Amino acid sequence: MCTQFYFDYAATTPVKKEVLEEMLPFFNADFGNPSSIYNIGRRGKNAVDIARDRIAKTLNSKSEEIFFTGGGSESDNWAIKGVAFANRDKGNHIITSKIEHHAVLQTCKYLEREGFEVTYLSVDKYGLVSTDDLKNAIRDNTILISIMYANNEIGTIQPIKELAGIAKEKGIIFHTDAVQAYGNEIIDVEDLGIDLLSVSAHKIYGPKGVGALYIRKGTKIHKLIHGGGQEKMRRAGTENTPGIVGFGKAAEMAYENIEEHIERLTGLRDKLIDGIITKIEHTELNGHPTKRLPGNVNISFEFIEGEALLLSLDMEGIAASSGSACTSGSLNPSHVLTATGLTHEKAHGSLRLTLGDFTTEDEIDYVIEKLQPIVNRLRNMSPLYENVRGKDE
Amino acid sequence: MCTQFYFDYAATTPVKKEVLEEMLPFFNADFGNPSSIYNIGRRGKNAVDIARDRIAKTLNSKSEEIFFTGGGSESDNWAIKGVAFANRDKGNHIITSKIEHHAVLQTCKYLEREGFEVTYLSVDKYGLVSTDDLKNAIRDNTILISIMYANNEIGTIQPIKELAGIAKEKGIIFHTDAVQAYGNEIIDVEDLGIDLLSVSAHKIYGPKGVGALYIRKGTKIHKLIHGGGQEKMRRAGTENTPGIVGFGKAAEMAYENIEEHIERLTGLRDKLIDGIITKIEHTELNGHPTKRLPGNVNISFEFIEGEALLLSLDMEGIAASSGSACTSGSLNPSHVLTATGLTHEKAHGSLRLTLGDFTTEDEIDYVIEKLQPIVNRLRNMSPLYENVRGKDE
Amino acid sequence: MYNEKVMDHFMNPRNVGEIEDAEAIGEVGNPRCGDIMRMYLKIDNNDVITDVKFKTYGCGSAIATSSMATEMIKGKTVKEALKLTNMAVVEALDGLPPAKVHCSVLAERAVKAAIYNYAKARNLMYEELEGFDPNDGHDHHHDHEEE
Amino acid sequence: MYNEKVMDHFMNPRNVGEIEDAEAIGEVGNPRCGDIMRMYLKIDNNDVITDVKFKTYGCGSAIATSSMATEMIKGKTVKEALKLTNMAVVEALDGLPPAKVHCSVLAERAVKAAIYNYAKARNLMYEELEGFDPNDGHDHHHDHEEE
Ligand SMILES: Cc1ncc(COP(=O)(O)O)c(C=O)c1O
Ligand SMILES: Cc1ncc(COP(=O)(O)O)c(C=O)c1O
Repeated sequence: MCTQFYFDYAATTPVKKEVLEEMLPFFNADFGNPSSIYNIGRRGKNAVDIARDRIAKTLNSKSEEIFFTGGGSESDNWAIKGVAFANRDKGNHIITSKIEHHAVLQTCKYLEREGFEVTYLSVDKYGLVSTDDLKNAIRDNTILISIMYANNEIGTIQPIKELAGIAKEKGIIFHTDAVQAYGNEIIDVEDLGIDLLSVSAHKIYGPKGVGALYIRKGTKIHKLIHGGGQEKMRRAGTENTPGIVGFGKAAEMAYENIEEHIERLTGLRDKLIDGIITKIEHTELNGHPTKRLPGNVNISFEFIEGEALLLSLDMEGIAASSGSACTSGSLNPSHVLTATGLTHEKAHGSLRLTLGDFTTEDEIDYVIEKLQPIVNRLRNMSPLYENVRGKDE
Repeated sequence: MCTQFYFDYAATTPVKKEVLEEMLPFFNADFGNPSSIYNIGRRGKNAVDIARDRIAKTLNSKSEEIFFTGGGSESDNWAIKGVAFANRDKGNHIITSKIEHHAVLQTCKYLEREGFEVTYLSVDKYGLVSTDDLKNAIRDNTILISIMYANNEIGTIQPIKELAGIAKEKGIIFHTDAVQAYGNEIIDVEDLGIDLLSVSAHKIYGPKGVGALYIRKGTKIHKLIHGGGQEKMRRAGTENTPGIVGFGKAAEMAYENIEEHIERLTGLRDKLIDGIITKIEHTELNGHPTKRLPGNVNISFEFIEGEALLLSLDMEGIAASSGSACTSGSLNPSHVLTATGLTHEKAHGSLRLTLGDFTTEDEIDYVIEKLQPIVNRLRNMSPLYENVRGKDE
Repeated sequence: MYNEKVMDHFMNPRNVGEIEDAEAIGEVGNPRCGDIMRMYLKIDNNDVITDVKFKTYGCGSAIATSSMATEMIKGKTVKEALKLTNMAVVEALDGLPPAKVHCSVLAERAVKAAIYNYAKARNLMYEELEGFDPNDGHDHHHDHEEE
Repeated sequence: MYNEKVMDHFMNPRNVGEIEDAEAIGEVGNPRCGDIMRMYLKIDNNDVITDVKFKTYGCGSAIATSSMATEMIKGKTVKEALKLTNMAVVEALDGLPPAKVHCSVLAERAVKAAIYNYAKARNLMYEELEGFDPNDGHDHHHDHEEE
């Protein structure tokens, strides 16, 4: 069956019509290399400049502080390795959280193998980092703090301004992975006082394989990709003109009526959460009830396993995701869910439904309607459930 | 004026119609995240697998040895930094050549700052690396040899099989930057015996911002981009499905009738070289006359400067490139041209015209016709030329 | 991801349920790991498995392999059932994705665990059960990161 | 890259050529660096520049600034001509790309070099030429890589 009900906007989004339209000329009409001086190349360069301006505007940064990359993971790797290696003379200690995206966590693990020390801050049951914990973790040799803006699994939004303020006070470089927050939150790098911020186009109805890193002027950072003089000599590689143009357009569209977007999604989200929690017993919301991305629903269904749930939903044309080990290709369930104190069992039974610009009320109703029999069917097969039913009776 | 006569295929190429057509569905119909388990994501995954197979076939490698990246520069950075850092216990010496692309050279310079030692092999007047020089440069602590397959400026093709053979004999990892050779040469990684090879889609009528690194099974290499489990856990980041699909299609098309492609371009190339050299005096071919990329023409025009030449050509709708300092944004002219022994003056006056699949005989005639008056005009303004004319008379 | 046969066994699993008066019951797995399988066998006096039922908490391939395994041992003797390997189950399902093959071990172990309990209660010995420990975790497939 | 005015001065440079009986000739630049400019001035008894010609080997902005500079000093006194700055030339051209501004220094220096030679031959002194050395390389704009 074809996916007709897409509930995985946090994984990726379709490229919007308007975005693709702006991209198309740059594949074969205005395909010139933006670094060249002739006409067809200059058109590419102008388009890249416009995209940079558009993105700068959404973040309230200067255009010269926006650098295009090959995606959110590259941005995270660049920010963290770049700062770590460039500031080794000042110290070798990095602070991050336990619930970061793998692009941050695996980079930190790599740096540990390379002689850096990393503190992974715990989070509370809602997935929130505590400002006191951060203060206590800071040492004389701390060179970088990297805390994600909003979590991709449970949607929890961190108190970034407070966290960045603590870093600033101590003169420590502050990075935030805003891949999920971008396009779903109002972000002002000046107001927040952050030094580096990662974003990715394909989460906001732009193309895959394009991202950006905001680098505050004066931030000491090495390059990740050395070579030609592109991106003011800081990120080599022939510019992905269509991709960058698409990213710029998507960013502009995302922030054109961001308040409306947030309000609409929040309404749908809460309807979906309420619908599931009230209709299906032995369920629990993961993440924070209000400090939460407008499109994120994450619920644990006891006694069943997430991959089986996803497969069953797929048969009904519903695309979703889970923190179960079986979908991550690893042995353990989601590190995010377990960091919030969830048992492995409940983490295995988690379902993430993420909403976006094409989600309708009808789709919400459809999911709630379909979920109930699916959950029942799986629970009736589950040896864990029968014990509970026994007790319930 | 619009670019009507494109002679800069080595800088980048337009995306072919057939390539774009295969890409389009993956922007918004089959946009699902290839790492997800539901239907719409699986379609993306299948498409990525097919692209990988297609590229593997063109290189005679195994599919599992092909890893997609964000472009040629990322592939080069990954190969060189990845091998360097992963093999530090064995040694810290790297050998490359003086005429590599900046993606290789700047990476090597970075590694020098990080404590590695790098030997930059000289080339002869044709731009060829000597096998004896390579043999003599090898030390006990040499861990990597990186020599480009074909040069992007002068088109010289290296004796890669011999060079790789020397590396193999000594058990040293061999990388080649084949960004320019790919699609213009028959490349067989098994026959050549190389360990790593970089390619980029936008040089072969595929999209910008996509590349690949061939990694022979068993090669010890660190990751460049850490994070999620994509690309068999070796290159993180949500897969750029449309880009990868386009790359696969472009690669397949490039190798469908590679012999014909080479023959046709070689004919046009030699016609253009002869036309210029015989019609315009005080000109000289740069690079090797026969061990040369089929589409590469690089000629020095004495007494004039390359950027002025490019601007004048642009006014006639001709897009080309130059090794002049004024087009590189740096103080010095092309490091490649000076490495072949060219004076700075002749390097400043170089013009690169690169041919591709849409180049016609008529375009060749047009360029030759337009070049003569342009060169005359600039020479007549040049204080260097008048001395020569004096002598000539 | 899964082929049609696997999906069929996942969506329409055979022999789901319990057998109140089962001669043999075995349970393997661990909720921490995300899978538990309980197997019920009816065994007649000729050592023939006349009925099988299962309950599984687990992913799609755990459920599908449970279902297939029950079909494969129904009507077989206990000794024959003990010869069931996870690879045979995978083959009968026309294959599983490589990362999922480890889930099929659960079914093999559930059958063995049930017969183990049956044998223990009756003081029987099966050489196929030598070295089998129903409390061992099943072989997990470790994806460790190369660096 | 360049604006229309610059392109006009590049494609149709004013005052290209030589003046056989020029009172002042100056040459600056270096073929190694990719630019040389030679400036010829006809100067009358009232110190007025009555004619100017130039020859330039260099990039588009070198040629355009040469052309503009000759127009700007024609009809001026020598003292006025010495006040010509590269930024004034750039302004008169409605601007140059930032990376190209350094090329405009060549024109300013060529004018100064011509007048320097003129003054030397006639034993004249211009305070504007104090510290000027026609053999200094022009200020190159260094793009150094940050790491
Ligand atoms: C030889 C060579 N290597 C590497 C690159 C870099 O490739 P990309 O622009 O895709 O990063 C290029 C082209 O720019 C090249 O010609
Ligand atoms: C929070 C977060 N960070 C980083 C990434 C990586 O972005 P990309 O897939 O564009 O590399 C993602 C999404 O995959 C994400 O959700």
